[in-house]
Amino acid sequence: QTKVRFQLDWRFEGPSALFLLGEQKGYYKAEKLDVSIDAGNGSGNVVNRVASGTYDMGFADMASVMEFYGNNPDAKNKPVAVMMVYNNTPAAVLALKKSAIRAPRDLAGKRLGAPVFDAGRRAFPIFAKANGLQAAAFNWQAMDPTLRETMLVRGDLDAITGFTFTSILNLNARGVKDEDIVVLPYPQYGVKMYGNAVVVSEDFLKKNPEAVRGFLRAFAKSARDVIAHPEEGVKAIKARDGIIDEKLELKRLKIALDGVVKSPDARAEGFGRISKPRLSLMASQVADAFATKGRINPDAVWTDAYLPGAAELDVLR
Amino acid sequence: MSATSAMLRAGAPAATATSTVATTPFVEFNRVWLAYNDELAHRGEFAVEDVSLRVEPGEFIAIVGPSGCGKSTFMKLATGLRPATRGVVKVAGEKVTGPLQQVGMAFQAPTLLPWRTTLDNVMLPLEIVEPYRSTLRARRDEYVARARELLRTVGLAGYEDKYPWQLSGGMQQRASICRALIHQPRMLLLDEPFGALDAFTREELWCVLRDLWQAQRFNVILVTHDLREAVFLADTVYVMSQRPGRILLRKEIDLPRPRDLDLTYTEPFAELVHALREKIGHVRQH
Amino acid sequence: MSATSAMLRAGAPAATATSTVATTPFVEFNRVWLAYNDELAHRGEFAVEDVSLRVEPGEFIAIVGPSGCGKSTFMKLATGLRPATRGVVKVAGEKVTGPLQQVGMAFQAPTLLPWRTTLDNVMLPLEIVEPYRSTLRARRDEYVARARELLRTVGLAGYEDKYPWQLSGGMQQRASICRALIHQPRMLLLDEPFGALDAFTREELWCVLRDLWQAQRFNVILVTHDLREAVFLADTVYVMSQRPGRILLRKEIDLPRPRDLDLTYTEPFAELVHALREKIGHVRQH
Amino acid sequence: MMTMTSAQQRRVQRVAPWILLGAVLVLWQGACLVFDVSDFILPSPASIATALFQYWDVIGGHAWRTFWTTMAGFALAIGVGVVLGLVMGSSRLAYAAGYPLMTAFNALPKAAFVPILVVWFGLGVGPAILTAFLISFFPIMVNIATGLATLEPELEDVLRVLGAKRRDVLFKVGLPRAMPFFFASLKVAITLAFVGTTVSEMNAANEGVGYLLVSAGSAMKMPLAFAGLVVIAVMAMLMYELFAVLEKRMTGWAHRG
Amino acid sequence: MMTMTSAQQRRVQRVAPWILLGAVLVLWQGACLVFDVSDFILPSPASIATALFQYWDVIGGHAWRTFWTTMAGFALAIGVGVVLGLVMGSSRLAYAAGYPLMTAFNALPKAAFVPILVVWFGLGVGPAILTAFLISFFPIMVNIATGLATLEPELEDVLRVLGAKRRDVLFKVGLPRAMPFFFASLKVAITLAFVGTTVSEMNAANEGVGYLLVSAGSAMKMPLAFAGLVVIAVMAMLMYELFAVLEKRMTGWAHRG
Ligand SMILES: Nc1ncnc2c1ncn2[C@@H]1O[C@H](COP(=O)(O)OP(=O)(O)OP(=O)(O)O)[C@@H](O)[C@H]1O
Ligand SMILES: Nc1ncnc2c1ncn2[C@@H]1O[C@H](COP(=O)(O)OP(=O)(O)OP(=O)(O)O)[C@@H](O)[C@H]1O
Ligand SMILES: Cc1ncc(C[n+]2csc(CCO)c2C)c(N)n1
Ligand SMILES: [Mg+2]
Ligand SMILES: [Mg+2]
Repeated sequence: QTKVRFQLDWRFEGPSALFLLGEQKGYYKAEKLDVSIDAGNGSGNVVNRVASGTYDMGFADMASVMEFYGNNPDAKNKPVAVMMVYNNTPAAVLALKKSAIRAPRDLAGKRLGAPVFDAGRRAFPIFAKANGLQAAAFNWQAMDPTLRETMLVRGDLDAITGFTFTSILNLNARGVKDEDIVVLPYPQYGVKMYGNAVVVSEDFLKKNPEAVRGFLRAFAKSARDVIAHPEEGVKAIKARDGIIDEKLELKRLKIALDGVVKSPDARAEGFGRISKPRLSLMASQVADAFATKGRINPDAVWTDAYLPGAAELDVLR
Repeated sequence: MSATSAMLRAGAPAATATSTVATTPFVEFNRVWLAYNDELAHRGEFAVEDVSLRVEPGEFIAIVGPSGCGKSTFMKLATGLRPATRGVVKVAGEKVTGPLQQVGMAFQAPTLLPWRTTLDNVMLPLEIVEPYRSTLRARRDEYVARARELLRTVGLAGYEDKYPWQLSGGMQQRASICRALIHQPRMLLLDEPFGALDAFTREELWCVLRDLWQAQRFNVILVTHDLREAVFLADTVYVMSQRPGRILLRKEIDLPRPRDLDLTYTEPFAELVHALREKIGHVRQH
Repeated sequence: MSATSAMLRAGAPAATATSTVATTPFVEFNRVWLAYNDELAHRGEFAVEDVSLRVEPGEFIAIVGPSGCGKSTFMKLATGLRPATRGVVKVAGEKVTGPLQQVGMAFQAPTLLPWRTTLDNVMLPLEIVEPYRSTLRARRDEYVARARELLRTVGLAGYEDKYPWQLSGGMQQRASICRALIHQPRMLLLDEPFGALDAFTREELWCVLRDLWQAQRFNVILVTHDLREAVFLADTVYVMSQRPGRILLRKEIDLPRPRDLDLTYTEPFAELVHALREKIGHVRQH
Repeated sequence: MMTMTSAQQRRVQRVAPWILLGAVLVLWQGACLVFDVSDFILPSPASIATALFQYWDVIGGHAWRTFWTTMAGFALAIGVGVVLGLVMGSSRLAYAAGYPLMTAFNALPKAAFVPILVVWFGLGVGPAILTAFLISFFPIMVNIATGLATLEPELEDVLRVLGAKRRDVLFKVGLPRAMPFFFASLKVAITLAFVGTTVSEMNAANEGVGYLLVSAGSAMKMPLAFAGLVVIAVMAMLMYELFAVLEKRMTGWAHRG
Repeated sequence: MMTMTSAQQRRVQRVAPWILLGAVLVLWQGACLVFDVSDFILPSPASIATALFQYWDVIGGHAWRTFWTTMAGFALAIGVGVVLGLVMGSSRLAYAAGYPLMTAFNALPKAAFVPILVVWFGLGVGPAILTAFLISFFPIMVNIATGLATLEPELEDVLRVLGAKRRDVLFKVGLPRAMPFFFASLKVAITLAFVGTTVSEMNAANEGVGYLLVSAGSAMKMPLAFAGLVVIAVMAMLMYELFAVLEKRMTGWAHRG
């Protein structure tokens, strides 16, 4: 039995089913792992905590991992991405239909808002560049995530950035119907960045390579089940956190699965895997957009050496 | 004494002290009992019991009695600081229901406010009591001069800007007397005002008080342990019993006015003091 | 008085009060000056000036002087509560650098701790001073009984469980005297201990103090305004001048011991009191 | 008031907070109805009550966790706060040296330290207890120090004249005299301790009312989040009542107005 | 200490906080070097100083904003805190009715109210000022109320016997007597006011040190974030010094130990 301390990127909600169902079904135990899964509060924190050894593994945005490499080239225990889960970033620009924003070019001169740490806001320069906008021309409003959609609905903002599966649902809850929302997902507008991946600390990877392999095998099995039966995944979340609304989380999970787990790019590259050129491009984009101290070596950030075999890994087929 | 004469106030009552004609009394206690709280009242533990007395306008009375007998309690009743548990206290013909206006009181402890200098402590009543309160701004200098003069009278010249804790015990007590006098109250209550003073300072202050009273004829209630003091100053001396305090004796002091310090060495004076002393000693045996 | 005899302490100094042989003095002031702070010292404003005196072991001295002359200040010097600005204070042959052990002091104000009942206030020294401190747990009942007995002696039986603010001024003062006595100090300092008491209670307490002293022969420094008190109780009376306080006069009281209250009505007693009074009055003119 | 007996007054005082509470709730509910405030901005008392009822067991579990975490941090804060207060209050040098730095430290939002605490102590009660402690010891320290620094020298002299050691003076006079200050600070500190725990749980925990707040927030259940707040408020109120009883017992001598 | 003159003592007390500060910095830097603590966990003083130097103008702008926002909220807190304290301290009924609710309210993390404030007042200084106010009035209120409630009746009687009105008693005796309590609370309240502003800015603002903290944090520039904290600490220290001077002037009578 190897102990694995695992940190999620966010609270126990829809997408966390990918990890929690396996836990509930004993898949990790079957791999002789004693996994404890904790709720998180942002990818940035996951990266920090894995790097500092507080956690062995975690689920974090690839951009955050890269940014850490760019800013802390000398850190001794960097997190390494070992399995891609969100093949595309879930970031999107969202607006209301009534605002007449239909495409990126309509954003010029509009009031944009998002928390400063929002992945979409931070990657916006990449989005802008891909769509011929001047990133520097935008004046951003900063706020807490809980305020973002409220302010859009109230008209304080023209557009926001956010994760599709968060912001759409938040807008729904504030009485905006799906058909009244304009979503400009980054992947559909020329931003081919990766989303969240499973990360492992270098130390843990060196000491327990088999445990990492076992974890990824179990996780792939869990992901397969969730993709086949999302409702079951939601039940696993409910078991962890009694207050969640199953209908809502099911919808969230489905948007996540459809948008970034089973996306065309994911199907092309294969679940869990990446394409080297795309990763290299992302590394240089992140270094520029996030103004990191140094350049980022994509080969250091990622390894596919611990992925399970194709039969176990190809959950999308 | 220039301070004294300067203080002659227009509205001072005109009645003379010795007139015992049927004027309405200024202070009237009618079978007054006091227990310090409900519980004590239920247990029947009273601090003063069944006190009745009448004080004529302009009368100077002194109260003597053993320690703890209820003299300070009596003062609190007379000023309305404490409501009577039973009985009625009337001042100037009206029932006392709360603290009175226009009273000057020197408490047994000096109770100077520690954040005020001596001068500011003495000025305090002028900030509260009319007509000084509303004229304080305009006539501040005049009032300050009066306070300084009063402090000088009690031997505290030069200590105006000191804080209470920079004064000796006796000096604090003298400042407290000034505070009781400054606003020329119609009724002056002094609770052992000279207890912490040496004999000479004490006798000086007797004379100060005598002169003020002679000029203004306000009412005075003086609590003291010094029988010579009581006899020298008062028109009437009341003797209280051991706790619970009752009034045992009322003694009119018919020494002629104005009285001089030399009077205290005369035979009639000594006899009065001796008689009081005997009475009290006798009462104590019981 | 059973309390008195119960208090006879093994280690009490054996010297008699009247012996003026060349023993080392118990308290010695050698040209002592005190200003309350550096600034006052620079301005030359001293509270006491150039005080020199020698107190023999077991001697009972009294200090009299006008209000504000520096008597309380002298007490603070003698106990080491204040360091001398100039000069040397020695107690039991040693230079005083900080508060002394085994002193009992009744301050001018009662200074009872308001969060303690009367009994607990009186017990306080036993919680601090050895050997009581270390035996307090084991012998608590005995000590409580002693405190109650002492309180009874000063007429406070039944008030043991009251808080200070539930006592009258004189009662507080008596409790404070008990607190000064309870631990049978080698040196007792009393700053106007009987000032707030009526004549009878006062004389009773004179006798209590006299008996205790007679039995134990500790050193006493008594500050008082009452010359009769000074003469009745003390071996030596010191007279201090107006501020800044200097010692003007040292008067040995050679009345025989043990002294009885009746002594106060005798001719020699009255003469001593009168002589002191004359002297003080004379001094005041300057 | 004049005509009430003291027993009546006491009864009025007992019900007064409930009446005020009722009035506040009615006003709040009324405002929500009249201005049609949406649940996302400020849920109405009625919907909070519904949430409370519906999720009673979940909330109870989180509340219990928050409660004992807070108590642990608060106990630590009392201990450290009193000791530091004693040191600061009785040594002018310690006061001069330590006070400015303490003030500076306490002006920093404790949320900024939660990530560091997590790195050192892991996710769990550790950071929450420490945050509660860090945020709440300061008022205790300040008030104890002030209580000691404003001690009347006359009272001190009562002990000094007996040759009492510094420690005796501190424990027999300093501390009792500082008690009214201490109890005032407890009321402030307990509220801060709850805030500290909650903030820490919002940042790093799977449990506790703080976690409930963010989790309900992201599940868009604002009434539930506010129900969590209500539970904290109730716990704080209970602690207040406890302190009020203790205060009455221990500082009755000071409250005789 | 015994052998120092009071002038020397004063000099020692003046430099003491700097010596302590230096010692803390040296220890911190030492610990960072010895345990090789990375910047992303706890930046070393040296790297914070570098960041301070490098981003001086940016930090300065944010700091100024935070400063005046805090001052506005704090001024409001003093006003409201004193008034509420006066009411609570002089009326037993108000005390009984209001105190428990106030305690309850103050146990809630103010961060939870920032979204509501933003909805009402918009993004900007409004929520920050209000948060600073909401978080810092409570200690002031509590201490003033306690100061009044523990007023010795003897001092009150000095005024009552003159026939003084309630208001006079309050202003001539109550308030001066409560001043030591008030100044103790100011030191606590100013730290809380800074926390309040920062927390609000962290949640909803485009300016201020709070904004700097989250934006530097999310850009993984921890030294810059800590430089922001340092600036807050310095501002709080300055305010402390101001209060210390005022306290010395106004409550010298109580500090004569
Ligand atoms: N703490 C202090 N700071 C400054 N000056 C003081 C202080 N205490 C006393 N004094 C001054 O020292 C002088 C002597 O005071 P002290 O209390 O010794 O007088 P005393 O002889 O005891 O008078 P009394 O009989 O009135 O008690 C006074 O003039 C007083 O103003
Ligand atoms: N606040 C109080 N609460 C309860 N009992 C009190 C209170 N104040 C005084 N007493 C009691 O009332 C009685 C009378 O007290 P009072 O102060 O009137 O005596 P006094 O005659 O002034 O004595 P002294 O000459 O010693 O000052 C005392 O037995 C005292 O214990
Ligand atoms: C919900 C959420 N809150 C804060 C951050 C910000 N964050 C990003 S990196 C970093 C450094 C922490 O040590 C911080 C605070 C986030 N990403 N998500
Ligand atoms: Mg009395
Ligand atoms: Mg004196």
